[in-house]
Amino acid sequence: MIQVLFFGPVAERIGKHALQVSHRAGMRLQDLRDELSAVYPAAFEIVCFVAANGTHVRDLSLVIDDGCEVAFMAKFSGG
Amino acid sequence: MIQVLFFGPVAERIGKHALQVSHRAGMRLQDLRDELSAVYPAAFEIVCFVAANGTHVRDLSLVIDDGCEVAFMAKFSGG
Amino acid sequence: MQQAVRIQQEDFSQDEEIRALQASSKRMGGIATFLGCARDFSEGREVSQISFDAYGSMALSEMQSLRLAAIEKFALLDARIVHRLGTVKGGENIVFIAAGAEHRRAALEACSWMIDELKQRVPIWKKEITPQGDCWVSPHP
Amino acid sequence: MQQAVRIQQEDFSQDEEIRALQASSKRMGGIATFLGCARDFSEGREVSQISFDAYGSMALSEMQSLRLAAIEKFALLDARIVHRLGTVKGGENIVFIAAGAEHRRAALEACSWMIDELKQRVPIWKKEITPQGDCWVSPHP
Repeated sequence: MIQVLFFGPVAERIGKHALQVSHRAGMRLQDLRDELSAVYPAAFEIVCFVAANGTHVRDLSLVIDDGCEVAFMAKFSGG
Repeated sequence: MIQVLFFGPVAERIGKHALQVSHRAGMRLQDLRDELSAVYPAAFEIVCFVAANGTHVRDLSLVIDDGCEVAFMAKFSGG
Repeated sequence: MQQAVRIQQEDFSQDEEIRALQASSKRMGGIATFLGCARDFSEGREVSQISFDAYGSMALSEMQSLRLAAIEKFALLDARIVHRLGTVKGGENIVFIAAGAEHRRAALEACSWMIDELKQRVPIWKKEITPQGDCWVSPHP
Repeated sequence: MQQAVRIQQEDFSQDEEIRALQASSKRMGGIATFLGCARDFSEGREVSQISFDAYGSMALSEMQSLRLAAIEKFALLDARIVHRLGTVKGGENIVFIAAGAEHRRAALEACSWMIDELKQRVPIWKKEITPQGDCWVSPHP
Protein backbone atom coordinates (compact mmCIF):
# COMPACT_ATOMS: atom_id res chain seq x y z
CA MET A 1 0.00 0.00 0.00
CA ILE A 2 1.07 3.56 -0.64
CA GLN A 3 -0.20 6.19 1.75
CA VAL A 4 -0.93 9.36 -0.22
CA LEU A 5 -1.28 12.59 1.79
CA PHE A 6 -2.90 15.91 0.91
CA PHE A 7 -2.85 19.17 2.83
CA GLY A 8 -4.35 22.64 2.74
CA PRO A 9 -5.73 23.72 -0.64
CA VAL A 10 -5.04 20.33 -2.29
CA ALA A 11 -6.85 18.44 0.47
CA GLU A 12 -9.75 20.84 0.13
CA ARG A 13 -10.07 20.22 -3.62
CA ILE A 14 -9.80 16.44 -3.18
CA GLY A 15 -12.15 16.42 -0.23
CA LYS A 16 -9.86 14.35 1.99
CA HIS A 17 -6.43 14.39 3.61
CA ALA A 18 -5.33 10.87 2.68
CA LEU A 19 -5.82 8.05 0.20
CA GLN A 20 -4.43 4.57 -0.03
CA VAL A 21 -3.22 3.29 -3.38
CA SER A 22 -2.14 -0.30 -4.09
CA HIS A 23 1.55 -0.70 -4.75
CA ARG A 24 2.79 -2.19 -8.03
CA ALA A 25 6.35 -3.30 -8.68
CA GLY A 26 8.36 -0.64 -10.53
CA MET A 27 5.78 2.04 -9.92
CA ARG A 28 7.21 5.55 -10.28
CA LEU A 29 6.09 8.77 -8.60
CA GLN A 30 5.11 10.06 -12.04
CA ASP A 31 2.78 7.05 -12.58
CA LEU A 32 1.08 7.72 -9.24
CA ARG A 33 0.76 11.39 -10.06
CA ASP A 34 -0.72 10.67 -13.52
CA GLU A 35 -3.28 8.25 -12.10
CA LEU A 36 -4.43 10.55 -9.34
CA SER A 37 -4.50 13.67 -11.46
CA ALA A 38 -6.82 11.92 -13.93
CA VAL A 39 -9.26 11.45 -11.05
CA TYR A 40 -8.67 14.79 -9.31
CA PRO A 41 -7.66 17.22 -12.06
CA ALA A 42 -8.61 20.42 -10.16
CA ALA A 43 -6.50 19.42 -7.16
CA PHE A 44 -3.47 18.45 -9.21
CA GLU A 45 -3.61 21.73 -11.10
CA ILE A 46 -2.14 23.38 -7.99
CA VAL A 47 0.33 20.63 -7.05
CA CYS A 48 3.86 22.06 -7.09
CA PHE A 49 5.87 19.81 -4.78
CA VAL A 50 6.09 16.10 -4.15
CA ALA A 51 7.56 14.43 -1.07
CA ALA A 52 8.31 10.77 -0.46
CA ASN A 53 8.64 9.70 3.18
CA GLY A 54 8.83 13.33 4.25
CA THR A 55 11.60 14.36 1.85
CA HIS A 56 11.33 16.68 -1.13
CA VAL A 57 11.61 14.79 -4.44
CA ARG A 58 12.31 16.69 -7.64
CA ASP A 59 12.81 13.75 -10.00
CA LEU A 60 9.46 11.99 -10.40
CA SER A 61 11.08 9.01 -12.11
CA LEU A 62 11.83 7.78 -8.58
CA VAL A 63 10.52 4.24 -8.06
CA ILE A 64 8.19 4.00 -5.06
CA ASP A 65 8.66 1.29 -2.45
CA ASP A 66 5.70 -0.48 -0.93
CA GLY A 67 4.64 1.29 2.30
CA CYS A 68 5.92 4.63 1.09
CA GLU A 69 4.23 7.86 2.24
CA VAL A 70 3.78 10.25 -0.67
CA ALA A 71 2.52 13.85 -0.44
CA PHE A 72 1.36 15.97 -3.36
CA MET A 73 1.52 19.58 -2.22
CA ALA A 74 0.55 23.06 -3.36
CA LYS A 75 2.95 25.99 -2.96
CA PHE A 76 3.72 26.57 0.68
CA SER A 77 2.44 29.66 2.42
CA GLY A 78 3.78 29.26 5.95
CA GLY A 79 5.73 31.89 7.82
CA MET B 1 31.61 81.72 25.83
CA ILE B 2 31.77 78.53 23.84
CA GLN B 3 31.06 75.32 25.71
CA VAL B 4 33.34 72.58 24.34
CA LEU B 5 32.40 68.99 25.14
CA PHE B 6 34.45 65.79 25.10
CA PHE B 7 33.33 62.20 25.54
CA GLY B 8 34.72 58.71 25.86
CA PRO B 9 38.27 58.26 24.59
CA VAL B 10 38.72 61.99 23.77
CA ALA B 11 37.61 63.03 27.27
CA GLU B 12 40.00 60.48 28.73
CA ARG B 13 42.96 61.88 26.78
CA ILE B 14 42.05 65.47 27.66
CA GLY B 15 41.35 64.63 31.27
CA LYS B 16 37.99 66.39 31.37
CA HIS B 17 34.55 66.33 29.77
CA ALA B 18 34.15 70.07 29.13
CA LEU B 19 36.07 73.29 28.57
CA GLN B 20 34.96 76.89 28.16
CA VAL B 21 36.59 78.97 25.44
CA SER B 22 36.07 82.72 24.96
CA HIS B 23 34.12 83.61 21.84
CA ARG B 24 35.63 85.95 19.22
CA ALA B 25 33.70 87.51 16.35
CA GLY B 26 34.07 85.52 13.13
CA MET B 27 35.56 82.51 14.89
CA ARG B 28 35.28 79.34 12.81
CA LEU B 29 35.07 75.72 13.99
CA GLN B 30 38.43 75.13 12.32
CA ASP B 31 40.02 77.92 14.40
CA LEU B 32 38.69 76.38 17.60
CA ARG B 33 39.89 72.95 16.55
CA ASP B 34 43.37 74.27 15.67
CA GLU B 35 43.71 76.06 19.01
CA LEU B 36 42.62 73.10 21.08
CA SER B 37 44.60 70.54 19.15
CA ALA B 38 47.76 72.55 19.76
CA VAL B 39 47.12 72.13 23.49
CA TYR B 40 45.77 68.55 23.39
CA PRO B 41 47.45 66.89 20.39
CA ALA B 42 46.97 63.29 21.62
CA ALA B 43 43.25 63.79 22.09
CA PHE B 44 42.73 65.49 18.74
CA GLU B 45 44.59 62.70 16.95
CA ILE B 46 41.46 60.57 17.40
CA VAL B 47 38.86 63.27 16.73
CA CYS B 48 36.75 62.25 13.72
CA PHE B 49 33.49 64.14 14.13
CA VAL B 50 32.48 67.64 15.16
CA ALA B 51 29.03 68.71 16.31
CA ALA B 52 27.70 72.21 16.91
CA ASN B 53 24.65 72.48 19.15
CA GLY B 54 24.09 68.74 18.88
CA THR B 55 24.19 68.55 15.08
CA HIS B 56 26.88 66.94 12.94
CA VAL B 57 28.98 69.52 11.10
CA ARG B 58 31.16 68.44 8.19
CA ASP B 59 32.30 71.88 6.98
CA LEU B 60 34.60 73.33 9.63
CA SER B 61 34.52 76.78 8.00
CA LEU B 62 31.23 77.25 9.89
CA VAL B 63 31.32 80.44 11.96
CA ILE B 64 30.52 79.77 15.62
CA ASP B 65 27.97 81.89 17.48
CA ASP B 66 28.56 82.96 21.04
CA GLY B 67 27.00 80.47 23.43
CA CYS B 68 27.43 77.57 21.01
CA GLU B 69 27.99 74.03 22.30
CA VAL B 70 30.73 72.30 20.32
CA ALA B 71 31.73 68.64 20.63
CA PHE B 72 34.92 67.09 19.25
CA MET B 73 34.33 63.36 19.04
CA ALA B 74 36.19 60.11 18.30
CA LYS B 75 34.65 57.43 16.09
CA PHE B 76 31.46 56.17 17.65
CA SER B 77 31.29 52.64 19.01
CA GLY B 78 27.73 52.39 20.25
CA GLY B 79 25.31 49.61 19.35
CA MET C 1 14.47 24.70 28.26
CA GLN C 2 12.31 24.24 25.19
CA GLN C 3 13.55 22.80 21.90
CA ALA C 4 15.23 25.20 19.47
CA VAL C 5 12.84 24.17 16.67
CA ARG C 6 9.15 23.76 17.41
CA ILE C 7 5.72 23.63 15.85
CA GLN C 8 3.04 24.47 18.38
CA GLN C 9 -0.50 25.78 18.84
CA GLU C 10 0.27 28.13 21.69
CA ASP C 11 1.93 31.53 21.53
CA PHE C 12 5.58 31.99 22.48
CA SER C 13 7.57 34.61 24.38
CA GLN C 14 10.35 36.36 22.54
CA ASP C 15 12.09 37.12 25.82
CA GLU C 16 12.21 33.40 26.63
CA GLU C 17 13.41 32.45 23.17
CA ILE C 18 16.13 35.08 23.27
CA ARG C 19 17.18 34.01 26.74
CA ALA C 20 17.47 30.41 25.54
CA LEU C 21 19.49 31.55 22.53
CA GLN C 22 21.82 33.69 24.65
CA ALA C 23 22.35 30.82 27.08
CA SER C 24 24.17 28.88 24.37
CA SER C 25 27.16 31.26 24.25
CA LYS C 26 28.49 34.41 25.90
CA ARG C 27 30.38 35.26 22.73
CA MET C 28 27.10 36.28 21.11
CA GLY C 29 27.32 39.95 20.14
CA GLY C 30 24.35 40.15 17.77
CA ILE C 31 20.92 38.54 17.66
CA ALA C 32 18.59 39.13 14.74
CA THR C 33 15.00 38.01 14.87
CA PHE C 34 12.06 37.88 12.54
CA LEU C 35 8.50 37.71 13.79
CA GLY C 36 5.69 37.04 11.33
CA CYS C 37 2.25 38.10 12.51
CA ALA C 38 -1.30 37.82 11.25
CA ARG C 39 -2.45 41.03 9.61
CA ASP C 40 -6.10 41.94 9.88
CA PHE C 41 -6.05 43.27 6.34
CA SER C 42 -4.57 41.52 3.30
CA GLU C 43 -4.94 42.23 -0.41
CA GLY C 44 -7.70 44.70 0.36
CA ARG C 45 -9.78 42.22 2.36
CA GLU C 46 -10.45 42.22 6.08
CA VAL C 47 -9.05 39.09 7.72
CA SER C 48 -10.54 37.95 10.99
CA GLN C 49 -8.45 34.82 11.50
CA ILE C 50 -5.79 32.70 9.88
CA SER C 51 -5.86 28.94 10.13
CA PHE C 52 -3.01 26.62 9.23
CA ASP C 53 -2.61 23.20 7.76
CA ALA C 54 0.76 21.46 7.79
CA TYR C 55 2.52 18.24 6.93
CA GLY C 56 3.64 18.21 10.53
CA SER C 57 6.44 15.64 10.57
CA MET C 58 8.01 16.93 7.35
CA ALA C 59 7.60 20.57 8.42
CA LEU C 60 9.46 19.89 11.65
CA SER C 61 12.29 18.01 9.98
CA GLU C 62 12.63 20.71 7.29
CA MET C 63 12.79 23.38 10.00
CA GLN C 64 15.42 21.39 11.89
CA SER C 65 17.57 20.98 8.81
CA LEU C 66 17.06 24.66 7.95
CA ARG C 67 18.37 25.65 11.38
CA LEU C 68 21.46 23.46 11.01
CA ALA C 69 22.09 24.75 7.48
CA ALA C 70 21.89 28.36 8.70
CA ILE C 71 24.24 27.69 11.61
CA GLU C 72 26.78 26.22 9.21
CA LYS C 73 26.34 28.70 6.34
CA PHE C 74 26.58 31.84 8.52
CA ALA C 75 28.80 30.45 11.33
CA LEU C 76 26.05 31.19 13.85
CA LEU C 77 26.47 30.44 17.53
CA ASP C 78 22.84 29.32 17.70
CA ALA C 79 19.44 29.68 16.01
CA ARG C 80 15.80 29.02 16.86
CA ILE C 81 12.64 28.58 14.78
CA VAL C 82 9.10 28.40 16.16
CA HIS C 83 5.97 28.16 14.00
CA ARG C 84 2.40 28.17 15.28
CA LEU C 85 -0.40 26.07 13.84
CA GLY C 86 -4.11 26.02 14.59
CA THR C 87 -5.93 29.32 14.34
CA VAL C 88 -4.54 32.77 15.05
CA LYS C 89 -6.33 36.13 15.15
CA GLY C 90 -5.29 39.44 13.60
CA GLY C 91 -2.22 40.85 15.29
CA GLU C 92 -1.16 37.50 16.76
CA ASN C 93 2.21 35.86 16.26
CA ILE C 94 2.71 33.17 13.60
CA VAL C 95 6.41 32.48 13.22
CA PHE C 96 9.56 33.42 15.09
CA ILE C 97 13.12 33.07 13.87
CA ALA C 98 16.23 34.06 15.81
CA ALA C 99 19.88 33.94 14.78
CA GLY C 100 22.76 34.65 17.16
CA ALA C 101 26.32 35.31 16.04
CA GLU C 102 29.50 36.98 17.25
CA HIS C 103 28.87 39.96 14.98
CA ARG C 104 25.73 41.55 13.63
CA ARG C 105 26.18 40.97 9.90
CA ALA C 106 26.00 37.16 10.13
CA ALA C 107 23.00 37.29 12.46
CA LEU C 108 21.05 39.68 10.23
CA GLU C 109 21.82 37.82 7.01
CA ALA C 110 21.04 34.42 8.53
CA CYS C 111 17.70 35.62 9.86
CA SER C 112 16.68 36.99 6.49
CA TRP C 113 17.85 33.80 4.74
CA MET C 114 16.00 31.52 7.17
CA ILE C 115 12.60 33.17 6.75
CA ASP C 116 13.00 33.13 2.95
CA GLU C 117 13.98 29.46 2.99
CA LEU C 118 11.24 28.54 5.45
CA LYS C 119 8.67 29.95 3.06
CA GLN C 120 10.18 27.91 0.20
CA ARG C 121 10.80 24.61 1.93
CA VAL C 122 8.48 24.05 4.86
CA PRO C 123 5.11 22.39 4.10
CA ILE C 124 2.69 24.72 5.88
CA TRP C 125 -0.34 26.40 4.29
CA LYS C 126 -2.35 29.33 5.59
CA LYS C 127 -5.99 30.08 5.02
CA GLU C 128 -7.39 33.54 5.59
CA ILE C 129 -10.81 33.59 7.17
CA THR C 130 -12.69 36.74 6.14
CA PRO C 131 -16.27 37.95 6.46
CA GLN C 132 -16.55 37.19 2.72
CA GLY C 133 -15.37 33.59 3.12
CA ASP C 134 -12.20 31.55 3.45
CA CYS C 135 -9.28 31.65 1.09
CA TRP C 136 -6.01 29.72 0.91
CA VAL C 137 -3.15 32.17 0.64
CA SER C 138 -1.06 32.30 -2.51
CA PRO C 139 2.52 32.77 -1.44
CA HIS C 140 4.10 36.17 -1.87
CA PRO C 141 7.57 36.27 -3.38
CA MET D 1 3.50 52.98 26.97
CA GLN D 2 7.18 53.88 26.81
CA GLN D 3 8.70 56.14 24.14
CA ALA D 4 9.68 54.50 20.85
CA VAL D 5 13.23 55.87 21.15
CA ARG D 6 15.02 55.73 24.48
CA ILE D 7 18.41 55.85 26.15
CA GLN D 8 18.32 54.23 29.56
CA GLN D 9 20.41 52.52 32.22
CA GLU D 10 18.00 49.68 32.90
CA ASP D 11 17.40 46.58 30.81
CA PHE D 12 14.35 46.29 28.53
CA SER D 13 11.90 43.54 27.63
CA GLN D 14 11.67 42.50 24.00
CA ASP D 15 8.15 41.23 24.55
CA GLU D 16 7.07 44.67 25.77
CA GLU D 17 8.83 46.48 22.94
CA ILE D 18 7.24 44.18 20.35
CA ARG D 19 3.83 44.58 21.95
CA ALA D 20 4.18 48.36 21.78
CA LEU D 21 5.26 48.10 18.14
CA GLN D 22 2.37 45.81 17.22
CA ALA D 23 -0.10 48.11 18.95
CA SER D 24 0.58 50.78 16.34
CA SER D 25 -1.02 48.81 13.48
CA LYS D 26 -2.82 45.55 12.79
CA ARG D 27 -1.55 45.60 9.21
CA MET D 28 1.90 44.62 10.48
CA GLY D 29 2.87 41.30 8.91
CA GLY D 30 6.59 41.30 9.64
CA ILE D 31 8.73 42.53 12.51
CA ALA D 32 12.50 42.36 12.33
CA THR D 33 14.62 43.05 15.38
CA PHE D 34 18.27 43.37 16.19
CA LEU D 35 19.61 42.92 19.68
CA GLY D 36 23.21 43.82 20.43
CA CYS D 37 24.67 42.20 23.54
CA ALA D 38 27.89 42.40 25.51
CA ARG D 39 30.21 39.53 24.68
CA ASP D 40 32.47 38.24 27.40
CA PHE D 41 35.25 37.71 24.91
CA SER D 42 36.41 40.19 22.28
CA GLU D 43 39.53 40.29 20.10
CA GLY D 44 40.97 37.46 22.15
CA ARG D 45 40.57 39.24 25.50
CA GLU D 46 38.21 38.34 28.29
CA VAL D 47 35.72 41.17 28.92
CA SER D 48 34.10 41.41 32.33
CA GLN D 49 32.02 44.55 31.73
CA ILE D 50 31.31 47.22 29.17
CA SER D 51 30.78 50.81 30.21
CA PHE D 52 29.38 53.55 28.01
CA ASP D 53 29.87 57.23 27.56
CA ALA D 54 27.48 59.25 25.39
CA TYR D 55 26.65 62.73 24.24
CA GLY D 56 23.19 62.09 25.60
CA SER D 57 21.08 64.85 24.08
CA MET D 58 22.63 64.46 20.63
CA ALA D 59 22.46 60.66 20.80
CA LEU D 60 18.76 60.79 21.55
CA SER D 61 17.99 63.27 18.79
CA GLU D 62 20.08 61.27 16.28
CA MET D 63 18.21 58.09 17.25
CA GLN D 64 14.88 59.88 16.87
CA SER D 65 15.77 61.18 13.42
CA LEU D 66 17.12 57.75 12.47
CA ARG D 67 13.77 56.16 13.39
CA LEU D 68 11.84 58.69 11.30
CA ALA D 69 14.24 58.27 8.37
CA ALA D 70 13.81 54.48 8.47
CA ILE D 71 10.03 54.74 8.65
CA GLU D 72 10.04 56.94 5.57
CA LYS D 73 12.75 55.12 3.59
CA PHE D 74 11.27 51.63 4.06
CA ALA D 75 7.57 52.57 4.43
CA LEU D 76 7.52 51.03 7.89
CA LEU D 77 4.40 50.99 10.01
CA ASP D 78 6.52 51.67 13.11
CA ALA D 79 10.02 51.33 14.55
CA ARG D 80 11.67 51.42 17.97
CA ILE D 81 15.24 51.98 19.17
CA VAL D 82 16.47 51.50 22.75
CA HIS D 83 20.11 51.90 23.83
CA ARG D 84 21.45 51.25 27.30
CA LEU D 85 24.13 53.32 28.99
CA GLY D 86 25.98 52.85 32.26
CA THR D 87 27.68 49.52 32.76
CA VAL D 88 26.60 46.14 31.40
CA LYS D 89 28.03 42.69 32.07
CA GLY D 90 28.89 39.92 29.62
CA GLY D 91 25.75 38.47 28.03
CA GLU D 92 23.62 41.50 28.87
CA ASN D 93 21.63 43.56 26.37
CA ILE D 94 23.03 46.79 24.93
CA VAL D 95 20.85 47.92 22.06
CA PHE D 96 17.50 46.90 20.62
CA ILE D 97 16.08 47.88 17.25
CA ALA D 98 12.70 46.80 15.90
CA ALA D 99 11.10 47.52 12.53
CA GLY D 100 7.51 46.61 11.68
CA ALA D 101 6.12 46.58 8.14
CA GLU D 102 3.33 45.02 6.12
CA HIS D 103 5.76 42.57 4.54
CA ARG D 104 8.98 41.01 5.72
CA ARG D 105 11.45 42.44 3.22
CA ALA D 106 10.98 46.07 4.32
CA ALA D 107 11.18 45.12 8.00
CA LEU D 108 14.37 43.08 7.57
CA GLU D 109 16.12 45.67 5.41
CA ALA D 110 15.12 48.55 7.68
CA CYS D 111 16.40 46.75 10.77
CA SER D 112 19.75 46.07 9.16
CA TRP D 113 19.98 49.67 7.88
CA MET D 114 19.11 51.14 11.28
CA ILE D 115 21.80 49.31 13.23
CA ASP D 116 24.41 50.21 10.59
CA GLU D 117 23.37 53.88 10.69
CA LEU D 118 23.18 53.94 14.46
CA LYS D 119 26.80 52.85 14.64
CA GLN D 120 27.77 55.60 12.17
CA ARG D 121 25.73 58.48 13.50
CA VAL D 122 24.96 58.16 17.18
CA PRO D 123 27.55 59.60 19.61
CA ILE D 124 28.01 56.69 22.03
CA TRP D 125 31.34 55.11 22.99
CA LYS D 126 31.97 51.79 24.67
CA LYS D 127 34.85 50.82 26.90
CA GLU D 128 35.68 47.19 27.56
CA ILE D 129 36.71 46.45 31.11
CA THR D 130 39.01 43.43 31.22
CA PRO D 131 41.21 41.84 33.87
CA GLN D 132 44.16 43.35 31.93
CA GLY D 133 42.71 46.89 32.08
CA ASP D 134 40.20 49.10 30.32
CA CYS D 135 40.11 49.82 26.63
CA TRP D 136 37.93 52.07 24.47
CA VAL D 137 36.53 50.04 21.59
CA SER D 138 37.57 50.82 18.03
CA PRO D 139 34.48 50.48 15.90
CA HIS D 140 34.13 47.44 13.70
CA PRO D 141 33.06 48.04 10.12
